[in-house]
Amino acid sequence: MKKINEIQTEIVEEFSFFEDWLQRYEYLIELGKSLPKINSKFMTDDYLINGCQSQVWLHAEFKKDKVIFTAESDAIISKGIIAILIRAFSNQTPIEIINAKTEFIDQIGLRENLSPSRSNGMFSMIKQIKMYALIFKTQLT
Amino acid sequence: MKKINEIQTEIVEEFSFFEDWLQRYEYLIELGKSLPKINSKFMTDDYLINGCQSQVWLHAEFKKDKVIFTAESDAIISKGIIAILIRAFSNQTPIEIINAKTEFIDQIGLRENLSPSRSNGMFSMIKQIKMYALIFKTQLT
Amino acid sequence: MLDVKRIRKDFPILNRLVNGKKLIYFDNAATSQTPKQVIDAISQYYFNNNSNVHRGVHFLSEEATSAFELSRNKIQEHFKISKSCQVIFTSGTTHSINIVASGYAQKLKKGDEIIVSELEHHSNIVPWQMLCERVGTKLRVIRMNSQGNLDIKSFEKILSKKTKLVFVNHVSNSLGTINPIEEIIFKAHKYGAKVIIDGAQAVPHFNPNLQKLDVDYYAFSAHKLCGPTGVGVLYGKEELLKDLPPYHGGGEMISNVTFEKTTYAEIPYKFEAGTPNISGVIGFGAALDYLNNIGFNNIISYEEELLKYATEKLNLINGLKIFGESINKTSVISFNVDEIHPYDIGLILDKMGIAVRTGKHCTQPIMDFYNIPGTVRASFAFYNTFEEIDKLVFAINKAINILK
Amino acid sequence: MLDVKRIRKDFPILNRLVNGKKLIYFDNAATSQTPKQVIDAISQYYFNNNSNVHRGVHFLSEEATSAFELSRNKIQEHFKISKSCQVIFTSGTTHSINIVASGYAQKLKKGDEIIVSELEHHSNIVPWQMLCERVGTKLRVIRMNSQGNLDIKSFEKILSKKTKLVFVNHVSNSLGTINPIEEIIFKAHKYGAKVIIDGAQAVPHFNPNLQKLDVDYYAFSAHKLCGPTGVGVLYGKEELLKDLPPYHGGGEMISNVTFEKTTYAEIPYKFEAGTPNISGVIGFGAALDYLNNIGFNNIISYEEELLKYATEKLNLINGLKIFGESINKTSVISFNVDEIHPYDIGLILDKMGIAVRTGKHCTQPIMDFYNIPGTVRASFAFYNTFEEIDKLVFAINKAINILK
Ligand SMILES: Cc1ncc(COP(=O)(O)O)c(C=O)c1O
Ligand SMILES: Cc1ncc(COP(=O)(O)O)c(C=O)c1O
Repeated sequence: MKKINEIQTEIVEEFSFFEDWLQRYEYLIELGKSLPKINSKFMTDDYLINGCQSQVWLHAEFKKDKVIFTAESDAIISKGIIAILIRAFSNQTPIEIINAKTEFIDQIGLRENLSPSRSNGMFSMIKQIKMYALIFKTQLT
Repeated sequence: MKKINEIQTEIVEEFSFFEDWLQRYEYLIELGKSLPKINSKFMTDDYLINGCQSQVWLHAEFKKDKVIFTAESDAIISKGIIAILIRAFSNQTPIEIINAKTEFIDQIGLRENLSPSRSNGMFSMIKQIKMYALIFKTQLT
Repeated sequence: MLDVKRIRKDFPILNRLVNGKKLIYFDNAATSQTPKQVIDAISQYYFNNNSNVHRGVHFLSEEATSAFELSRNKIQEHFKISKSCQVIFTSGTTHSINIVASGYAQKLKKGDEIIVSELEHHSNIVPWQMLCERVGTKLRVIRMNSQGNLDIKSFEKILSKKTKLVFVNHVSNSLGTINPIEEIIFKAHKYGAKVIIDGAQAVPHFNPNLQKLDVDYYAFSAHKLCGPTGVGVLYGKEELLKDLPPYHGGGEMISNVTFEKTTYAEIPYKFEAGTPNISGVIGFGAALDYLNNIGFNNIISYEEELLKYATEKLNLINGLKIFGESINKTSVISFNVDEIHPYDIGLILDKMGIAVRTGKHCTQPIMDFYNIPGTVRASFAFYNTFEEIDKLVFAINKAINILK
Repeated sequence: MLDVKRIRKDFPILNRLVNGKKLIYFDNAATSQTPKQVIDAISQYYFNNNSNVHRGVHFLSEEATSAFELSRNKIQEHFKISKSCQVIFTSGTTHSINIVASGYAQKLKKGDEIIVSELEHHSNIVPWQMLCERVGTKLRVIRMNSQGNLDIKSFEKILSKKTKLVFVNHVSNSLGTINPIEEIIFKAHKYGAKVIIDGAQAVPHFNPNLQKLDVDYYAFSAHKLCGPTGVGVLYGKEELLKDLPPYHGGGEMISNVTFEKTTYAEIPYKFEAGTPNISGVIGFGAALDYLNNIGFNNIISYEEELLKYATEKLNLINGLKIFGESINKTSVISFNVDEIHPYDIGLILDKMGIAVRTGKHCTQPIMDFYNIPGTVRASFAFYNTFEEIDKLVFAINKAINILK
């Protein structure tokens, strides 16, 4: 099983092949399309991430010490972003998720999504991912 | 009996003798000292002019078609100012007071007292003088 | 006629590069850009006259007070207001509306009714909801139709002797609809109801004659008409303002204070507690000077042309649907393309240097009406150009290619 | 050590001629002067980044939002606040205090008591009077003594389980007294009362550690510490702010709006309805940078020296009496000379280019205590000099000669 930081490096490398924002966005959209489908019963307000302009539903379950995330979004770029985050954080232990750094976002040229503006989603998505990990960790002890 | 605009010209001429603000203020203070005493029973809140930082009491009575003003103030410069105004406006008919111009203030170098700042009194004093005249005029008809 | 080339020189921000492209600013309904004449007026105030107003007898304070009050007079003149004391400086439209709402919370009682329209900005809904919660009054709604016009019949149906207040915006921020407020005011007055008009989106595009409108209260913000942030105005009829309880308590709004009793100052000061946004108010005056120098007639006809041109061009894009098709509207276009999420389009346009707004635009009820998650909104100002609209069309087509 | 000569270069207004004399600005407690670094920050915002915050996904909006939120972080750091969401931007101290007062109007009931001090500014009296009128709570007063200190015994006497709120300013604006707020907070908390501190006159002179103070709410304005007009802050403990009802209703303070129900956003946004004073907030951040660059320790010791020097020199003037002789005070001197009216002295000083404040300074209860019509107040900032104080003394003597 790869570590979070290894996956992050991988993602950064993939994105570094692209020369301009257009290619990066096209790749992002492609990643979004490959996002495994969330069980539609989780597409309710309870699973909606606050602070996104588009709707992003995130579900987490705890299986054999690992947190498994699934997600969906009504906007295609948000879907790509959550797909990247799920690739980086899903199937890891709570403690690894909680301690994981998030600088890789800066390096893939999507920085605008990490601004403090509340209309923007990535910040809230990461918060929610870490929140889930925290809850599962509390259940462990 | 002199007309209001004649008295105003007179005041402007007197002040034009002085070369600097110091002399003007000294003269103003002197004029204040010569202000005829108000009947002390009028030194109550009812006769206080609103909008002055110092207290200025103004009383008016109507005698043989003319408005007679008396006043007092706890600040010596305000007293000088009200003295000038009384000299210009007292003992005139309501209609003359109402129609009188007030530009002479500008010409005696006391303009700062006519600013829209509410802390300042001269604006309120003139307003009050004209208000009295208006009331007496209404009583006439 | 408008010399846009010359005008654009007054707005240095329009030369900025964004993501390597020259900025195209189509988010004017959120906030307008500020000409350098206004920025200079603010700087000059701090460099030369900065002082607290109304309180001091010293020279700087007199100067600052004069400049401050001169702005009040400029606003009075611009909107044909009879007395300057009817111009109350606030921190913005939102603050202005809250003054009225909180004042009426002390006047209304259970069983009274308040009417708002379905086209309102949240600023114009939430304060009345808060009021209704506090007082037990009932909120009723003027419905809209699919063109984005108010349904005046639905207004007549809910109007009654119970109606105490009617709140409508002059222009809808998300659709651009210019509402028939003369008619609304006339009808409401027949039932003795008072009318508050939210003019935030109207005053950047034309200059209403407030006296003639016979409106009871009117609110707007400086930052939407080339002025600085943090300043707004509440206009009201004199007797109404005198009668309205104050909102903020504080310095300069009272004429006498003891621990037993406080008497309030006259209007406008009763509503202007505390140190006001002095530089902002002065900047607002400079903004009106700037706009009047260009001339509102010129602004109106130029913006009409921009709107017409953009509407035609955008309608040519396959799958694009415009929301808000009133024949009376300001230079705002809200749209969606097929099933593409507005957020996605907004992000791609931004990458190409074009600033538009996406989302619900603080008008959730309108989005609920159309059953959409939001729109892309392009709003044009007199400093925008036809070429910029062409680039918008090009960019939208490109975004569709990427996102489909 | 403070290099006043160099510092004065940052304040071009200090070179102004007033009535033919070089301006001496001793009205700093009313509003401070603004260094060009702050003016530049404001201009640069309008020239480069002007855009509405928090709402857009486009580049300019992100930039403006980042700059806006950076200011929040600067304030958080400067006052040692644990979380940035505890920094609420308002239009000034008056607004900040009104948020708290209006919130508690919905929480308190008849029979509850509120304590204020006799040293308060009107901003800190009127909102509580309005609250008491609305709710039926009782206002009780901490008395002062002739030195200008609070009488803590009188506080202990009125403190009881009925006490729900205590309001005291950190520093008195007319006397300069630094109040023992640690003690007041400690004692009030023993009875479960919440404490609001009006820090408007404290923050220009030192930088309180709000977390360590254990204060419940703390309010201040930017324009008194080298920042722009129209901006202030309300600090509060996190749980208290979460629990406090909102004041303004409007855009950006709600997370969901329908005509049936509205849910409020998180703090600080719950209290920041409407477009904020964006340029003002950014200017405020620049002002803190400027002051921290000079260093508050340097400012404190220099202002102490100014105060000591001025007190000594003024005391030498025949018939001059200083009001406010606490051993803990900021660089403010309120005085009268014999029976001369303060207004007269103020006018003459102004003629000589010296700006002081005269009057009641929005603290009528203090004037009533001393039974005086007002005072002349000279308030010093770190950009003032000893020579300026010498000139003040000379001018007062001259004024006495004229007026006696
Ligand atoms: C002690 C005190 N409190 C409150 C205020 C009011 O501050 P602002 O006018 O900035 O709201 C002032 C300023 O005059 C003050 O000195
Ligand atoms: C129609 C309308 N009303 C009110 C407002 C609120 O104005 P402000 O944010 O300046 O208080 C806006 C601005 O977004 C608006 O468009």
